[in-house]
Amino acid sequence: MIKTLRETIGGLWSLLVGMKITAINFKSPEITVHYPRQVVPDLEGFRGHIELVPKEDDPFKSKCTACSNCVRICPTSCISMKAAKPKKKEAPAAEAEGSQEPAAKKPKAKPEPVLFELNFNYCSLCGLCVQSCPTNALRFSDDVYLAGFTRQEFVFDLLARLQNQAQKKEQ
Amino acid sequence: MIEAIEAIPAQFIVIFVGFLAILAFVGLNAVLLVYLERKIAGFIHRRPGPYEVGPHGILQPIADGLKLVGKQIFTPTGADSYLFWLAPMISIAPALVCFIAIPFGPHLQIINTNVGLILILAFTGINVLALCIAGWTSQNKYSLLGAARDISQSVAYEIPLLITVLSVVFMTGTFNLFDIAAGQGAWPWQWYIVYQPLAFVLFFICVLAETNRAPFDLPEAESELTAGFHTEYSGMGFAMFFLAEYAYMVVASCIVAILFLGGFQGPIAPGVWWFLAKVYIVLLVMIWIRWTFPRVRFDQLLNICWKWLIPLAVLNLLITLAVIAL
Amino acid sequence: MDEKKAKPEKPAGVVKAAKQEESAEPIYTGYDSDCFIERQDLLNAVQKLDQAGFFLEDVSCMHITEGFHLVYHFDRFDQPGRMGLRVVLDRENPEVDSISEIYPGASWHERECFDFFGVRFTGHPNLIPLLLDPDFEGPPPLLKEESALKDLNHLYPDRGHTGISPESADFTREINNCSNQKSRNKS
Amino acid sequence: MSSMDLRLDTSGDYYARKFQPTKREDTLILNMGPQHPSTHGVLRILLEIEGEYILRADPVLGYVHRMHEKMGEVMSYPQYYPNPPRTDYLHALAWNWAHVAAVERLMGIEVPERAEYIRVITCELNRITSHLLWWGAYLLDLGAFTPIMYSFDDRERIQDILQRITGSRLTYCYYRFGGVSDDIDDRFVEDTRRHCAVMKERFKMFKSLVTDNFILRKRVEEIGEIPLETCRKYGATGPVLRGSGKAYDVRRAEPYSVYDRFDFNIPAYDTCDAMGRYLVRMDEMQESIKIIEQALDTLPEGDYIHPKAPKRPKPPVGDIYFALEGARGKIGIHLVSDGGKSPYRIKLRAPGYSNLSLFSEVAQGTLISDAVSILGSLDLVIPEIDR
Repeated sequence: MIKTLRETIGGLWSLLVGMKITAINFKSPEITVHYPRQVVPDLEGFRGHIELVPKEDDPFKSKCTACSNCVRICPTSCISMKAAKPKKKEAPAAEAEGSQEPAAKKPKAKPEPVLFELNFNYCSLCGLCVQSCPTNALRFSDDVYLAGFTRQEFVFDLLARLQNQAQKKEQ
Repeated sequence: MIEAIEAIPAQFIVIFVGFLAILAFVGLNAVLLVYLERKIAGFIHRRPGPYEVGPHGILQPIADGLKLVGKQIFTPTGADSYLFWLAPMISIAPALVCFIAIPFGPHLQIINTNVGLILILAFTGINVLALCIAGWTSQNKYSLLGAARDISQSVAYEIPLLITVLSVVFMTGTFNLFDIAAGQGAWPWQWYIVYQPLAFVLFFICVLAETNRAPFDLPEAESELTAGFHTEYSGMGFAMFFLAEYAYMVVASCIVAILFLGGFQGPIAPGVWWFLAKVYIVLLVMIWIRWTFPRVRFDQLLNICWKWLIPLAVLNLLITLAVIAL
Repeated sequence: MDEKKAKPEKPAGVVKAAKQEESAEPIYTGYDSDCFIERQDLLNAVQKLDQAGFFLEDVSCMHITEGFHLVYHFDRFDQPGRMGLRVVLDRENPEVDSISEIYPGASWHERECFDFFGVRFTGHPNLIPLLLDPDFEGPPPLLKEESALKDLNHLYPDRGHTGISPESADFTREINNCSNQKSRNKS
Repeated sequence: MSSMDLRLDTSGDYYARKFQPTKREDTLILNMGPQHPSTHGVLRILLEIEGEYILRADPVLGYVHRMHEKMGEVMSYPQYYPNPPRTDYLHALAWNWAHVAAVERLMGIEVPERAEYIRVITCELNRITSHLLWWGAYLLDLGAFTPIMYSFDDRERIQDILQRITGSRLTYCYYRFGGVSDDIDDRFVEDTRRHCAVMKERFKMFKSLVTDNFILRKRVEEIGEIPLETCRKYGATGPVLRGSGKAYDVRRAEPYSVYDRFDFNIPAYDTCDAMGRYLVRMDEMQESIKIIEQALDTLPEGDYIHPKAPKRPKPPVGDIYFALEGARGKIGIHLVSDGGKSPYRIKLRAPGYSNLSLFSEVAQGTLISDAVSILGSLDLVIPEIDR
């Protein structure tokens, strides 16, 4: 009987302790961020969708050599790429017989992508493409506030994105 | 025309005007309480709570109300639609009647009746019926369980509620709410909470249970019964249950304020402000409790009532009687 | 972390007399002991393991040329040691006794195998789809195409695939061996 | 009411028809889920109830089944990286680790010491986030709304720490064959240390707000008793087993990685009830902090990934069973390689699968409220169970 009574009184006391804690928290400052007016300050390490890294000397060209390692490793096949050799001024004629003629004649034109699309709808952000890239031509963007109304908006043309970024930089 | 109005007893006009005032009061209170509840919850959780609609989210309850009004009214297949839609009305109507007998201030009471306390206790009891009908006609098993829980809960907690009320009534010798409030002094040590601390605690617990507030919110226990008796209600049906819940909370807090906290009594400021302040303090404590504790289990709830509250209430009553007799 | 390229560690033979090699260079396979048993011996063997205080980790099934290969993984709370019971089922009639009488927890694992491979467990109290939609039509999803199938000799080379009897001393030795835990000292 | 026959759900689906009421006249079939606030996702439980007492319970699974095992068979080993973490999104790193470690052991890839330490630290941080979420969600089941907000506060801070390194907040894909994908830096070490100190204070607050709370104790003590023998018969592991009094932890029983170098306890309570499981998890978070602090103290220098780790691994023929301790229990990966570039068969052992399977036995004769409490105390992650 006494034990039950003591237990009950201890129990009631624990309730008061709980109310004290919520009261303390009531007085404490907020820990949330009022999103549209404030944003989270530290986004280091955030992995957005991938984007192409420009060359050091030419911000309009990507480092990509179109080896398609990323396309092959991607678990969800969300990268699509078309490669082509760049057309140099004297190249077009040489191109046709390029296979017979050894590369010693002139420095071989490095292939580069003419189309580099990311279907972000299927991307699982594993980062395998970035890691498998031999030339470090891919990186994660820090585009946190990404939103759209249709699926089509999440198919990114990364080459166009690169051009946009370069243009912005120049301005 | 004027004669026609004069022919109506003055009492009736008072009641009519009072009733309109009650409607406004209940509506305003609900708006304010919803806002307070969410804001307090927010602060306890260390977040801002409603913030976007109006300055500091003050218009949020109105936006919510508009949303509820605009929602589609939906009756489940196979439900008895008359009873189904009657239930929310049965729920809210008695709550409004209760306000008639409450003395908000020394001169602010619609009818000063000798049986005010009994009237309120009787009318609040009708709410059980509404929830029962709602659960029964919803054609939903969760609603049914919620209604079953509500009936046993309300029936059980009426008993200690009445007994604790009785101990105050024996002290004052009246069921008249105005007299009970007037019988107490202006200062806290003259209130009945000092003479009847146990009765106050018991009454407060019973009030939590009767108004289905956490930690006794079993009829609508979200994690167990989805939403209990009002699972199937949409739009205004839900809004009326919601309104009724808050109206009952206000009624209950009024009773607590009158019986134990001196009602409209208080120094300096006019009585009505004291009354409202006391009512809101009680309401705030109820909200505070809700955001602190887990829910009790159903059998524990009944055990608390039958094994603790009723014996203690009876004990309290006997002591009160003994003291009065001496 | 000094395990070498995992060659199939166990020497050929009905019983892998595992000890000789492991002391030299332990290779991690996760199994402290595993043996093939005949289909009809399963209940008997599981009974033995139950008495020895094992619990069932899971039942893993795979589609092979011979039919189906079921691996029951058992482990112990007190003395660690994983025991694998391997059963090979026919292709045409993949049927095996349900062990859910002994281990009620096996009931779901068996239902899963039934879902994914169509293996039937006789004596199972409730052999209905668990993870798949009951309306799912078509062959069980984890069946492989004929060209992709491998046989036991390919998957488990250098060891015998005939079952040992749970009554035999070999089986008892397997149970005892598996708490030696030599094979996972260096995991 | 006469129009509705509550007992015979002839119009129900396949599982409801299989779960017909017993001969008794006064019982009710209740479908709890797949959309129910307390089932944490899309778990459905068929209940036969008498009043509020449960006579029979039968979980129905498969609502988020994604066939991860089949995906494993058609993808190459590295392509399967993102899949296992998505089965158990709360303790993703453990699944990530299980897959990576199974392949490493099969191929004999060496993992640098530093990588092992990083794995231990991040995995334990992830375990804390998992337990914190469970704690909040369990109290939500019991009707207390506030604790989940406090637990999310801490959880988000840990996720901030992990995000800087791993790049994601929930479905991490961080471990690689032979190491981890990125090295940790001083700031990570500093942040982790600071947060560990904060967490220790927070646990005191959690204890007095919730663990000592009278109402909570009444809701979890002597509820859902799972005897040790039942655990064994159903293969329950993790906190469920430790709450039944057996201090069995894969980190001790089959030490993997560098866990044998750290000093930590395996909490176990032999009350067998929901309170035991609750306390085990609360203690485990503190033990995890102990491990993290030790690992940070002794963090070695070196590579974070083995320089010769294969980019496109082709393990030799063989099969391997690798188990490790997840937040919910023993995670097992049975990997069978036929020498090709993708596994011949990969079987994922989800701890929640075995833990949930004992529910129908334990729930018999309890109240609905208790069933909710038991379900919460098992700490279910439905995508892990359904895989």
